[in-house]
Amino acid sequence: MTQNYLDLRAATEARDRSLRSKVMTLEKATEIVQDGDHIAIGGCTASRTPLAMIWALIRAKKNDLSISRSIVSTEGDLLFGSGICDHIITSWFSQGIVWGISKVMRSYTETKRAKFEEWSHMSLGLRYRAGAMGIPFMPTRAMMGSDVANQLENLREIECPFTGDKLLLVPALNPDVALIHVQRCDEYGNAQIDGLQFMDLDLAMAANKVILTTENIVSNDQIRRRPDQTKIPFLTVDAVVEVPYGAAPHECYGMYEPFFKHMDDYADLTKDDPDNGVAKYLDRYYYEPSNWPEYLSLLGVEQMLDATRRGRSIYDV
Amino acid sequence: MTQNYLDLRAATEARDRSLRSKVMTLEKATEIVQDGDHIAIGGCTASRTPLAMIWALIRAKKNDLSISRSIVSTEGDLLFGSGICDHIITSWFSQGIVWGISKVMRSYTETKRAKFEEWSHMSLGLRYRAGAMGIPFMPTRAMMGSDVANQLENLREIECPFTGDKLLLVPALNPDVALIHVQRCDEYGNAQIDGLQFMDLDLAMAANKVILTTENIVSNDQIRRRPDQTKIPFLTVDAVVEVPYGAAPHECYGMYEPFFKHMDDYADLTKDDPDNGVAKYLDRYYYEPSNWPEYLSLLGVEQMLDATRRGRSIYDV
Amino acid sequence: MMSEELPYSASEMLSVMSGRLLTDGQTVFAGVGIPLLAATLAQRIHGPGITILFEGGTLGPFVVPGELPASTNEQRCTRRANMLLSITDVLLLLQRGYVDVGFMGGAQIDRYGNLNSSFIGSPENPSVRLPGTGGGNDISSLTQMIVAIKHEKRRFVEKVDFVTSPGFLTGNSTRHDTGLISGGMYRVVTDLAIMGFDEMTKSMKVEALHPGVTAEEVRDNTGFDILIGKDVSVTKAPTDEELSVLRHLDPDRVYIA
Amino acid sequence: MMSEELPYSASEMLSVMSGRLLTDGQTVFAGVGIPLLAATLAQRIHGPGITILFEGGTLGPFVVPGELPASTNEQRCTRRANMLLSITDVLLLLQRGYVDVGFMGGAQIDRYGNLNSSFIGSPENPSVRLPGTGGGNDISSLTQMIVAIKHEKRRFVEKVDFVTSPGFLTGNSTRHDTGLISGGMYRVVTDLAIMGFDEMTKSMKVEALHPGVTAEEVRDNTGFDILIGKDVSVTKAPTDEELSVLRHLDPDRVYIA
Repeated sequence: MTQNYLDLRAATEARDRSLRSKVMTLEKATEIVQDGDHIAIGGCTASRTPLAMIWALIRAKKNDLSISRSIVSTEGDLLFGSGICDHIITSWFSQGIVWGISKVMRSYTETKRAKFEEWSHMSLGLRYRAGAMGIPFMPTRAMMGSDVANQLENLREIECPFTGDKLLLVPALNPDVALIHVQRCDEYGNAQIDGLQFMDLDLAMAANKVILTTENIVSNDQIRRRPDQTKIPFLTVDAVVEVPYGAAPHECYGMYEPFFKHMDDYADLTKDDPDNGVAKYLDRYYYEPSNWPEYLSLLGVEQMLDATRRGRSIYDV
Repeated sequence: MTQNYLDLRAATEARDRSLRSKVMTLEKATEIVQDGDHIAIGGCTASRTPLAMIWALIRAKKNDLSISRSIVSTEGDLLFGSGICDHIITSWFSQGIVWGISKVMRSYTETKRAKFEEWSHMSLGLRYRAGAMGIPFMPTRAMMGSDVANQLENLREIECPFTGDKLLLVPALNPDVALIHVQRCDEYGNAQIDGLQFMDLDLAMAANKVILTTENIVSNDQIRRRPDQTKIPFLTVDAVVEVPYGAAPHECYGMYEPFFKHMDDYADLTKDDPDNGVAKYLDRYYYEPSNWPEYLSLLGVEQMLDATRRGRSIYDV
Repeated sequence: MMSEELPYSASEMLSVMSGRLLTDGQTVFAGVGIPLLAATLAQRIHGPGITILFEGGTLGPFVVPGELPASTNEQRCTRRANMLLSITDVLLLLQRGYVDVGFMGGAQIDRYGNLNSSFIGSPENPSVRLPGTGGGNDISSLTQMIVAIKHEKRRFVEKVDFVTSPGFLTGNSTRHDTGLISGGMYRVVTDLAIMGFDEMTKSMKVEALHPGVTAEEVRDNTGFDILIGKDVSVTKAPTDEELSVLRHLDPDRVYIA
Repeated sequence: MMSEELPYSASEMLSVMSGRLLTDGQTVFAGVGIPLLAATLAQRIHGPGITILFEGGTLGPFVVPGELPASTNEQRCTRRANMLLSITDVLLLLQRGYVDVGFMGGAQIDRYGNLNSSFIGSPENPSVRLPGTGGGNDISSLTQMIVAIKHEKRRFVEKVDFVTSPGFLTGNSTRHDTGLISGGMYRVVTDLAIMGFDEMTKSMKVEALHPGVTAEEVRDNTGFDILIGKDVSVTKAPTDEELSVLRHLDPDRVYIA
């Protein structure tokens, strides 16, 4: 996974990084992802998960993807359950604390049909950051001595040449593609992200390609009025897809909170027979709808309104 | 300069990092700086230079300071000329391209009365960043092979244990005190910075102590309404001083541009006899005024209004 | 175990007892659930200057009673916060030394305070694959720790199946020798007692018993030979004020049930 | 040297000729002065998709005619920019490989394209202490370079007094061997000619002469034995359009005088 520096640069150089419109459909954007790619997913747990893009990738029946994300929630179940991915790199993997341990994750990993490769939260963040900075590793003082580190192959320990301190070096991670959902961006891919940023800025810079989904496409003029609010520069972006409620039933900061009832129902559905539960869920919500608005209709307008009311309340202070 | 990790932590632990008011006068804030300290200065060239704080430190007749800053402008002349500092670490040192080479810098360094220690711009930034991250060095692919690197003692080269690439390691820099000027912050030190950030965020995190000067103190309520706009957290801050026009005659983004006429006059004054020129300037603007408003009066209301009009124009787009 | 008639739940006991360990002015890295409740309780009762950090990237929030967040990574965590940072940057505050106490739970803990939240059984063929470390490994690698956990034999084991979050590893100086030169376990708080660690051997040691609990009871519910300090004290039962603040924070008893 | 009667200044010549070397869609790291003028000129004439970066932290600004910034670190640089970053982060774009061309000036350049902006004379006892590298060292370490500089013997020296910004060091593979595995000098543009570098030895070589300039003139104004390519071409004189765009950008002739 530690990419050769000159290969990384060559890949970047080969991209068209000029100021050009990158607006396309979800379906078209799936063509950017190749079978076998390593995909990094933006957001964290049930927040700003690029679910519309994941939905499209599952429908496009991609193969053999590996995935990394700071913390993985229900999208991990669906990636395993759909068969498009059998290897997830993350620090924590379950729907969320209130719903207990993911039965789907357990089922797939305990039967060894899929791999959950565990890194500490910060060390995964540092891997993206090293990738974003164009250096092959980042030193850290964490994770030493633990079985988390013992289980990983791609680590090195050194004695600091300045201080003599023992340090762990974690390797850079430059994903093939990063999927990031934002509140707004322009047609070129200049993105603003409100609220929690998670690891998304490093992700965008580290990745070889970036697909942005956005609640709303705004004018480049609006972006240029407050350039200090741009969090992801257009240079790094290869696709822009406008998808309202593109993180539903997860949360998008300031716009909607999680669709809690739907999340409860999902937990119930996958509790007793996780394999069949996730298959049923995929059929109903991923394969049967003919487009994203149909998917949203299945979530239901009532839940949309409720999640939106709660989402907007964060600014009522 | 590479601080022992446990000493660094002990110094941080010893500070009162609770949510408490840190508002004080410029004069009181000078007591935070000890003779012999290494001081990092925020902003860059003639932008957001914490000139009011530097003014107060020069008036307080500090001794034996060393200074680092991304790029040093007229404040470097004044630090040398006042005798409070004889060692400046930076990547570029002169008033600004349009005014040519600083005659004061030349005079002091060429006669070896003071040292200008030259690092590349990015490597100095990476030193602060390593300091901010609590790691003893940062690897980089720049500066190798140059005389800039050859002149520096505190560097190491390694072969990357992952890729075999040759890498340069630059040592962490944890300044004793950072001086940072911001557009607004609350009494606890939660700061918002508009426009160009320069290296200030890393500076605040790397330093052992932080003195903020601010155009305006705002309520903590206002800060908490948009926590994603806070750039420096109160935890890191030891003093908050409200000083309108605290960067004059330099610029403060969105509020005032440089006082160009004053900057031209300064260049003229120091052109032919830099030592006497800077001494005269210090007498007139630094030692004679009894307080900051008197200093501003000497700059003149007309120039203040002109600089302010130009400063505000950045948002007229 | 707690007798039935006590006027508070085990979770309330954990929250109160661990909250009391925090000092005013401290910066506390907290998980959701009991750690968050305990830190917020401490803020309201005796430590108004305590700052809470969440690994999702929140610095110094005000938690709204009745709107407790379900994870550290959602907007509810950010209400009236002083600052939002990236995940990596908020975790780096630990490495830079800005955090006084880390505060978490765990599935298993052993004699040397190592925590397991990854595997029950062998990592190769686990009987349960747990959700994993999250920020736990980073927090316990880089700062002083308080662990809140129910006191059960299956949780207090001789050796954890997997060291997710390092305590003192195999005791004595082994933590330091492995490169973890700062931080370490400070206290383990359960519904029965408060434990510390022997200064030399780093073996777990009872420091205080909760009202009505005997050393025997603690031994019976611990899967290893736990040290009992000579001057074991007895904690003060949760006060009405503490309980009422807790119940105000969590009116639906999501976490304190 | 330019003869007196030419309808453009040496600085205008440098700006036009170096601007022509940029290709549409490129990302260009530019200093203020001639580099900025050249890149902006290229945007207006043939490369609307060129993105300019300033080391102060600006990505993709629109420079306002008549309001040229005096440094890369002030608000004038940010007008209608797409994004503002920290200094360190904008420079890291070079290391990550997002920048196609770096564009700068310099006080001295030598046979292998090394630039000096630190010391005239020995670094121990310089006759002039220059302002230093700024971002120059980083840019030239990490990307392909265009240098715009006046063609004078005192500037084109056998060996620079101090390697501030590395070119090909001592030629052949020495740049690569020292660890600088990407980037390198691409072109040197002067008021007399356009130079490249020999593929093997990395010694400076004239690629094209400006209208009316002879190889002899270039040799006379160069302090080392400069290579003259066999197929040296002649550049096209600045067009009226190019000159009028330039003069519109810099109506006060701050940089083009």
